[in-house]
Amino acid sequence: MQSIISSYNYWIYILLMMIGLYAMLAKNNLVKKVIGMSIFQTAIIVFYVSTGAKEHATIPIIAHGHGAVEAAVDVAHYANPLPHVLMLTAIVVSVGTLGVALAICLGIHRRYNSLEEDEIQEQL
Amino acid sequence: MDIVVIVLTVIALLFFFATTVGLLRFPDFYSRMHAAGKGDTLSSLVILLALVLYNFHEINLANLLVAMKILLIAVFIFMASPTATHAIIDAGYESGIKPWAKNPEEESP
Amino acid sequence: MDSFFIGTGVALCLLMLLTLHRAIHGPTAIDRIMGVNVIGTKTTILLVIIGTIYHRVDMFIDIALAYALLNFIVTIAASRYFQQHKNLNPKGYGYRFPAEDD
Amino acid sequence: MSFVKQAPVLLVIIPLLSALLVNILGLVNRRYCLPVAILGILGSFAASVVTLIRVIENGAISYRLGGWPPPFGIEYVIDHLNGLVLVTVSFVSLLAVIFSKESVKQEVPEKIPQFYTLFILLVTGLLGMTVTGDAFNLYVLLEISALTGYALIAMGDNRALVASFNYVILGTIGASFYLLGVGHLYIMTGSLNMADLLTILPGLYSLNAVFIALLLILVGIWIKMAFFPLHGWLPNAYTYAPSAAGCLVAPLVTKVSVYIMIRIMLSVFSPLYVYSIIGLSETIVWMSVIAIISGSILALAQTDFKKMLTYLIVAEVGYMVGGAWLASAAGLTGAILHIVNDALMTLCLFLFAGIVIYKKGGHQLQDLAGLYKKMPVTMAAFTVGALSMIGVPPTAGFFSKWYLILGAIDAGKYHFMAALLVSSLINAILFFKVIEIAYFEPKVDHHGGETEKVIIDEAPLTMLVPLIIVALSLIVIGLYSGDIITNIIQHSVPAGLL
Amino acid sequence: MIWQLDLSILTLIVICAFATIMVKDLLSAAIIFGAYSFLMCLLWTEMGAVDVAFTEASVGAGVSTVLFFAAVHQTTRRVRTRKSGRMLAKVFALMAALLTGLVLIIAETDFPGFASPFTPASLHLSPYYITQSLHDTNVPNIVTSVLADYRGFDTMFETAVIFTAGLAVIAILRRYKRDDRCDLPEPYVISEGYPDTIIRFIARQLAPFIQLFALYVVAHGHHSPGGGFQGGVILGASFILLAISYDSRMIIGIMSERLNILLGNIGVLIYAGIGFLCLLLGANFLDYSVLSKVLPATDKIMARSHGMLGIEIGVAIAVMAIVISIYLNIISHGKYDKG
Repeated sequence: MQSIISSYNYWIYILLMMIGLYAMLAKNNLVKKVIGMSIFQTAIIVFYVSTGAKEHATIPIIAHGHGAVEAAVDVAHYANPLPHVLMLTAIVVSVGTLGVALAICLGIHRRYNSLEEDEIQEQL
Repeated sequence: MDIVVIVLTVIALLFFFATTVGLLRFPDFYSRMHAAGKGDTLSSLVILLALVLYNFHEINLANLLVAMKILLIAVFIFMASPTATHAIIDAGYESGIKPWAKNPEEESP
Repeated sequence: MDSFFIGTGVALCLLMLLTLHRAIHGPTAIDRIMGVNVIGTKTTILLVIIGTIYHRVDMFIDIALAYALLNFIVTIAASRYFQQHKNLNPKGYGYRFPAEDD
Repeated sequence: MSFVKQAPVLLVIIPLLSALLVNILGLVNRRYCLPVAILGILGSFAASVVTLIRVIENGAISYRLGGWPPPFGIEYVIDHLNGLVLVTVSFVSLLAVIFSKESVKQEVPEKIPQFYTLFILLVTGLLGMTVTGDAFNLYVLLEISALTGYALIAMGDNRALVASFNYVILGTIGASFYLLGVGHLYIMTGSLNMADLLTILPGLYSLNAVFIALLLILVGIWIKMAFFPLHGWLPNAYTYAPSAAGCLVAPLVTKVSVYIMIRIMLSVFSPLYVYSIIGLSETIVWMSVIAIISGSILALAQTDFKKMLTYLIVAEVGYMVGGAWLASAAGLTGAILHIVNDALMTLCLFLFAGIVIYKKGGHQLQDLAGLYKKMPVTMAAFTVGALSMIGVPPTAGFFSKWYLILGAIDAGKYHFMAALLVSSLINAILFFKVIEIAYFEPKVDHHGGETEKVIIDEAPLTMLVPLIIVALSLIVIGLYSGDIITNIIQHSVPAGLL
Repeated sequence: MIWQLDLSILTLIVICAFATIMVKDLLSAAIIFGAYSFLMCLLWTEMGAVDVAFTEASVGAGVSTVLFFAAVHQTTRRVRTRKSGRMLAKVFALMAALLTGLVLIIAETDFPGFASPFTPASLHLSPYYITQSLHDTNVPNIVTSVLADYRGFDTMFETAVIFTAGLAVIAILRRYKRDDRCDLPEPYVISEGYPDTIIRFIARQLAPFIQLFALYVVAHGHHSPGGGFQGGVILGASFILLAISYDSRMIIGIMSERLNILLGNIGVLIYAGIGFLCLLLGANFLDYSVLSKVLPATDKIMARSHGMLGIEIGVAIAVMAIVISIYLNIISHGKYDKG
């Protein structure tokens, strides 16, 4: 039981990743592919954030930090902040990619009046 | 104080449960929306009240601020949730969903 | 008291699962919007509850506040779609029905 | 502030600032865009030359961003290897931006400020990827260069959008695999700094997770560099891109990805690990053999000149990946030298294709007919590029191929040598076909009787001068390649190799 | 982290992901994707990653879902179903997905225990950040201090990524008047009951609150979750709310295209400019401590804190402008007029 719980996050991220990858490669509809891309990227974020989780630790904001500098900060008491920082960047990147991908979808729909990959291929 | 919090939370959970049952079991879109819009807003308010009470266990400035912010959430939910409900109902009406009637020919899926 | 709130959180998650049924199965897209709106409200509540479990509500409250405000935008945007398009076709677009040709 | 001391960061910051400036000035008047763009890239070129000279004199430089010590902050590391790549990247982009003046006016007349901003941001991304010593910082810059690449390609003609969409999907898979690989390294070691990883990882070499991290990173980068089975996005994307964008994207993006692969192999994992412990060498060399042969054959099958060039890029990527995985010093030297040479050769050919598109409006092989008489200088430069691609002695292409073949013999991988020779042969057939069309085939004229009077009709000077410079530099690098190897590349090849 | 919630939320997430991929209607897929992002936000809150959760909250609810709606609005909801065809692609995709999954599961067996405080990830770099951040920068929110200072260079390029994305959308979609090739006929009739007073009134009342809250998020990012990016997205979302409930023209009246581009530039320029200022003052790029030479009454530590605030403001401005710009471009199909 303990081992299942302890690996659960990693299994779920692998599952999400497979779903996303499948959607990106197999789906015929371009917007579906973009959705798959977003799921794929969130899967990676789940992975990173899971590496930063710590049992019995609180959020990485030092308590009562206003004003005076605390003498000692207990490391085990705070979650690992570095993956959070990295994933903030990754979320921003994924939003940027999403915007560009949707814009390209719109451009394609404007030219070919379709979002289905095979219909577009026929028109090429 | 804890007992009050527990009682309020349980009441809220019951309301949430009722909302969900309504959402699942009601026959058509409008009645489902009715359950969702009313039940959700009310139970949110009750549970937020419980959380305000729980967090206000000792009176100081920080706790007051937290309590005020939770109440602010309540205010926003009170403003936004009915408007959202209205928008959804309006959208449904505009797009031509027929209300449910006992007459089976007019029954919506 | 913490375990009580954890229990409350899990109960809310179960209710979300039930609501998700409505959000996934529709039958119309508007039912889905409704389901997601309800999930959004529950998310706001859960955020505050998680904050309470962590004993750091002051840090979580901003997220909940942002959610209460932004959930509204999603719902308005989605319902706006129908006001402009009016091509809701409950039979053709359901999850369980094969899509009909336009 | 001294320019020399701050040059490592300035070579990234100057283009970034000039990109913003281009965009602001573009709101005022479009004529300001190009000069500012040229100035920005010129500044970055100067900074990279200064940095390279400093590296040659004093050895590797480390620059601490924000003043934080390396494993905690982000660090820039410039050694001989990336110093060379930096100069190449900024040189190629300088020529490409000068070339773009007329072609942008013709192809994307309405979006000049956006085009130049994206153009310089792409250069920023590529330079940043090259200079960084931090695995995650590399990802961010990879995404900058990818996003700008998507947009620049999508600005091309009708089919460019579809090609660009495929590029978005595959590029995102590639970047995400890279990120996932870095994540695996992070969970095993807790560090993101390359030098730090190099010291921590040896204790973990026996674990599967480390091997899979390497595998994920490699697959991610292979998608980005269009290594053969993963090359699907490249030909269409590069063919239908606007020619000014193609001149930047085609020579640089794949080469910088190859550089990243070598950097990951040598500076994150050690040569000991990648060449001996995991035993992937043989497989990857075979894969690159397949890449070289199939890239060349596919190029032979094309009737579209630009598409033919894109398949040649696929084959050239095979050269470099194979050379890097030969596990011999000569092979690695050849691969690194080929990064430089191939960037210049591809630039030369794409500049030529750009001129043809500008003059003729198409990029089929038939459009080249009769060009020798009309554009003698252009065709002379093209011939130099073609000879270099084939690997004829005085040009640069010969020397890198020579080292690759030496490396193949050293490592006993004769199939790789055979692939190189076959590919050279196919290149020769290919380019003589092109030259034949351009030189001998008389221009078919429907009006008849006017073919005798051939007027020399060269491209505008802004297009011609970069082409001539590239062609000359191909010869110059060919002549001085011995110096480049002894002074620069020798230092970046690890000592333990054969 | 709270494992009971962890399990239940993860299960919900997987259901949502499956449903998003399976559902045969793009609008419904976008809606369920909205729910997916809500749940993601909850998951991250529960794991203690409040800043990530805040970003996901603002991005998921404010931007990405709305962008999906806008894109579907401009194209079509239709997903054609065909029984035959693409079998090869499907088999190939399934193989690729399964292979990736298998490889990752093999790697997973070597991972150190989940949520253990003794993993290399928790022992190598993070103790330094946790113990020294307050001391070095006087910022209690460790994520903010790592984001904006220790790894501030990443964040600068993160802003540049958003800026690039905005420009890319303009470059791809924007159509100027004379470039109206193959313009499709407007297939949909705008409804008569369109001006909805209730929604407009509430939106008008809420928008200033949202903007005020966004400014608070930017300014208070040092002490609580939040910061430039989240604040910028929320600011942008408030404009999007107005654009949805009124009309895009109103927003274009306030934030014209030129102003948008200019603001996006200025935001990134503030960030890079502060870094460059450090360079001019003789320190390394983005080394804020040297700003104490120019800022009155600050020591080196407070200078870092103020430097971070400065760049957060830059990020907020850039992100706000770019979010609005992307939305307006997508909703008006590049024509930048109605929608």
